[in-house]
Amino acid sequence: MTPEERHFQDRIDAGEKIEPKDWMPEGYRKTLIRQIGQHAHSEIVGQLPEGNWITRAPTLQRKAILLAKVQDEAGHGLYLYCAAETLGVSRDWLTEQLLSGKMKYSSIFNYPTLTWADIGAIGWLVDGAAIMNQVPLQRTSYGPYARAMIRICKEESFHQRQGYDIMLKMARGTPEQRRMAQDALNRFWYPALMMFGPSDKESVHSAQSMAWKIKINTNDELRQKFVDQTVPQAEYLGLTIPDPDLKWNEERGHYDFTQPDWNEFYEVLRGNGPCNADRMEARRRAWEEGAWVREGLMAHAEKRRARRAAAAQAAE
Amino acid sequence: MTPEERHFQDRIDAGEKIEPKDWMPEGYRKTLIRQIGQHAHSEIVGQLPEGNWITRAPTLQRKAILLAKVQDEAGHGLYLYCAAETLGVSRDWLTEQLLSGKMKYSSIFNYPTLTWADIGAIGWLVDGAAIMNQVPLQRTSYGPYARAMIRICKEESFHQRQGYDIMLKMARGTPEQRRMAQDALNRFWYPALMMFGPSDKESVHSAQSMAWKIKINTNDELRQKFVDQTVPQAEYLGLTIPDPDLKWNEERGHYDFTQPDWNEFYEVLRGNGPCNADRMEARRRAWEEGAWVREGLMAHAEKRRARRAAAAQAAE
Amino acid sequence: MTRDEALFEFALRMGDTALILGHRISEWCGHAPVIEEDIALANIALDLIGQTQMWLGLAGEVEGRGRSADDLAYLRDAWDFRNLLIAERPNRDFGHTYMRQFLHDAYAVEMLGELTGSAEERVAAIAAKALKEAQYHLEKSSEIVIGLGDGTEESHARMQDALERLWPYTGEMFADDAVDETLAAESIAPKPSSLRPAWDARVNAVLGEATLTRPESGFAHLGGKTGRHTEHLGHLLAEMQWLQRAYPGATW
Amino acid sequence: MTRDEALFEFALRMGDTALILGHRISEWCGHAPVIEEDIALANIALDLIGQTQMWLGLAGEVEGRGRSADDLAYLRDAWDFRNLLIAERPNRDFGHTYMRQFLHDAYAVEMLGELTGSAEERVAAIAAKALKEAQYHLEKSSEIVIGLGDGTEESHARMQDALERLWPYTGEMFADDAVDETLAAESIAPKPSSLRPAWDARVNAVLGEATLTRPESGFAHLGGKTGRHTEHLGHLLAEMQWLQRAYPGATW
Repeated sequence: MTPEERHFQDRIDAGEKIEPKDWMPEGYRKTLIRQIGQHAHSEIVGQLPEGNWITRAPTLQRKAILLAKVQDEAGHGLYLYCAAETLGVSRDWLTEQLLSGKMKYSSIFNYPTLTWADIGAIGWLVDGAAIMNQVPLQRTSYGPYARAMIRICKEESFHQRQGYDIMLKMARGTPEQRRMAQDALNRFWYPALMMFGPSDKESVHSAQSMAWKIKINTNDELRQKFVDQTVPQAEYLGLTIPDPDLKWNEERGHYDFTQPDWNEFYEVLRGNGPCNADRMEARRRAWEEGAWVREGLMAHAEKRRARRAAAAQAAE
Repeated sequence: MTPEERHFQDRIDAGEKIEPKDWMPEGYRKTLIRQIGQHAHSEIVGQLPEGNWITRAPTLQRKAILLAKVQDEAGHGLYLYCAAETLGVSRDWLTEQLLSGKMKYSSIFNYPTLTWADIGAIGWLVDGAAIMNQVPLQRTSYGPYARAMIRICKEESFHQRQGYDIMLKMARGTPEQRRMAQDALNRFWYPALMMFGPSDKESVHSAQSMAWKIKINTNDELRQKFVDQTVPQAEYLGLTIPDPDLKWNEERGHYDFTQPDWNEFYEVLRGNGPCNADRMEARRRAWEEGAWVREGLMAHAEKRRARRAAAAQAAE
Repeated sequence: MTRDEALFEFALRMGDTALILGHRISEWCGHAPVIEEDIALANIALDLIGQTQMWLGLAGEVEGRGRSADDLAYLRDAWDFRNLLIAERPNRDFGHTYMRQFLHDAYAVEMLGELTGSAEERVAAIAAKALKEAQYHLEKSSEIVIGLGDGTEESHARMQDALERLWPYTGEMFADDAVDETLAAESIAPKPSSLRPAWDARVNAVLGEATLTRPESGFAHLGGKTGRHTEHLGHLLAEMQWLQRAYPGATW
Repeated sequence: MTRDEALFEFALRMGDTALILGHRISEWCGHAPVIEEDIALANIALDLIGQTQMWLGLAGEVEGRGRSADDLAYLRDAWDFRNLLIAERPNRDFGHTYMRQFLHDAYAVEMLGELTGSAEERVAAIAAKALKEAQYHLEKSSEIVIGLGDGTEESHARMQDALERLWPYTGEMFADDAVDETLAAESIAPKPSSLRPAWDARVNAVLGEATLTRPESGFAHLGGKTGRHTEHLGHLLAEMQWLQRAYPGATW
């Protein structure tokens, strides 16, 4: 470790925040760009599965709530791209990384939303898992990232409650609604568990990231916490978690549960999830078909700037 | 009249058919191209209002019948383009005339199909009016046109019966279905009357066309015939024709009825019907987005021809 | 026509226009050219859905047959919808969407502005809340129309095309009928025709800055306000009402 | 699983695939690149709707709960549909539509060919009728795939793209499950996996002539046959079932 690196690590160990203008190791910067970028992309791609039901939301109120939620997600994407930009990369560059497939987004968004209950399940399980991941990141060492997470976490917990509320309505509703709710839980349970990433034993970058306080808890810790929190919620809903081996372990003080199928996880990462191609195509099309808009607005801004400059000069 | 023209008119008067290789006056040829082209375009554009309900047809049987009908219309378009081609114009040229707005199609297709009953009303009233126009044209002086009309008329009367059958089901159905049926009649009645064209007093080309037997009856004759035929059908359905002044005239042996609003007719011709812009856009898009297909298939045919020629040469 | 019959129709016209336009805008969700626009469009849609709830709530109340705003939104067929035709026109491209929005917003601001002085308190209250939103929407949509109209050659051409395509759907906003006459006589709502001069002035100013040419045709498609729609509305409703139709009686 | 349970599922798989694919094809109506193709596509759709009536009719009969083919088509939600996922993929462009058709037809011809020898007479009878249609469809779709694959540079690129996009949806056609095992044991239907060699041979031959490159990936999206669909199916059904859902109990 160089003296600079030593000093850097000491600051982190002392709980200081690293700010954009501070010196930082190249690895720290790169890891953060990857992590924040991936998180930002997830918010953006994450609009799509829920957006799929905005035009079919069953009541005006539900439609409004869902619109507001998806709007929040776009907002989160924006905060996070801004946080990433403080590390010296542009939003356009990050977008290109996404669209070329070089940067990933959370694999959960490669699963389809097939019934209205999926909107509930996403709020309850997916936002629930996201919060579990994100709450500790409010204490992450990189200042802009930590501050973005604080704003995001506040909104996410609101989303989770709304999702749970949908599930509750469905679980207490007609037999068909109940069936939708159970079906949604069946399909989203394991993908939600995957959101914490593979077991720490498999995870290469974990140790360094934890030392840098970019990562605060291990994947397995968070996954366990999520299961422990979610099981009683499912019981309250009267829904069955699709894991016959799930049971309370008195000794550990935790639920024992079945690991997700990690082969499926790696398949989805490789692009073979149910919706990878559709999601990427939707984002690519939005980007390409929006090119003339971005160019038009930029050209106009440039004209205005030039006109103002000319007017200022004439006034002198 | 030149001797050639005299001879030509004599042949027509004698009931002979004019064939593609026969001499004909330029005006005859031009009028026929306009009339047949317009008729062909009407069949093609006419796919759109009915096509609008294929994906929402209420039963499998109705969907199949509607598909078959729209398919027949495309077929009629094809016969008619072929008939027009015998007059020395190409189908591509005719298509360009349509897409540039230089040639028209029947203004009835600029009205929207808003409920399933409209599919019935189109079969009953629009095909009904079309048949009224077309039956006499089976005796038109131009051979290829007369023969195309014979094939077309056979299918159209089938379509009309199917349309009437839909109306009957609706008129005998639930109150909502009955409302749909009456609403469809209200909206399609006057546009159907317009299909015969303005009163002969206004029609410039009529006299010459009748002498050439391109036109057999006057517009007013056919319109009257249509009204006389349709009123009892509406009565049988228990529907009310939206014309308070409609009544049987014992003396004339015909129904008296209110003329359609010819201002509306001319507005629609000028492009201001409810759907003109949408219809033309749909056809233009089909044509433009199909360009690569037509080019691809042509290129392949050319390659095949070249390969066969090369093979034949090698074999010699 | 009684006062309440007219008020019911009017509330449907306002509510349905907000609902259908809001639905169209919501179709953009996740597909906008930049994130800021995803946010802005969601925001407009959200406001419009909120306005829908108020107007259709009022309609149900005035009708007095126990229909809620949701019943009116989800359980009527196309012919009972009273939205302006411009609201149901398809989104096409981003510029077209914002041109439609601008032409509508310029009208909504005038209409809602007048309604804040309505003799019917419930109308005045809804208008007061909606007006602020409409003003913000108009600011935003004017900005985009100007930015793209006076942008590149391509963006200019697309905006001019959008303007020409949508123009015949603007006249309906100012066409008076018996509903309007009744409500004007009761000082509940202005005659739509009275809003035209202010709309013209605003539209001319923005189109001027956008370097766009105002179409000359005065032709207007009518029918939305009396239930004669375009073919597009049926498809939109099939999607929008799907769940309520497929699972009647369920609560969500 | 009883014989009849399996037969019910199988008839749904056949019928739903025909229904959904037929619906997709029918979306082209009036929008094809040349009139001959408007006619050809309507013809394919028509055949597929006819096959739907037979298969869903059989399903209703086997189920024995009084559901007609129309009930099954119009009153089930997405999760009860059993069509192959490839059938619900969107049309995109004309080439994509025909590539989807070709990949399906090459399978349908093999499947129906085997079914003509089914121990269940009703299955054999439906297959005999449908096979002739499928053979004609395959001839037609092969021709288009070859023509566009071996056409211009652009048409070639579009067809290769379509092939790659659709390829992961072909594996499902050959995935056996308990339904297939049960019916194979009863000589009612072949195991889907047994159809693969003939399909491979046909597809390779046509792709070869079309100068297209067969994708190497063996990855297969599954789920259609057990009711786990793509997001596209729900939108398709919202449109298809609209009238039946909005006016329950009416006859048309």
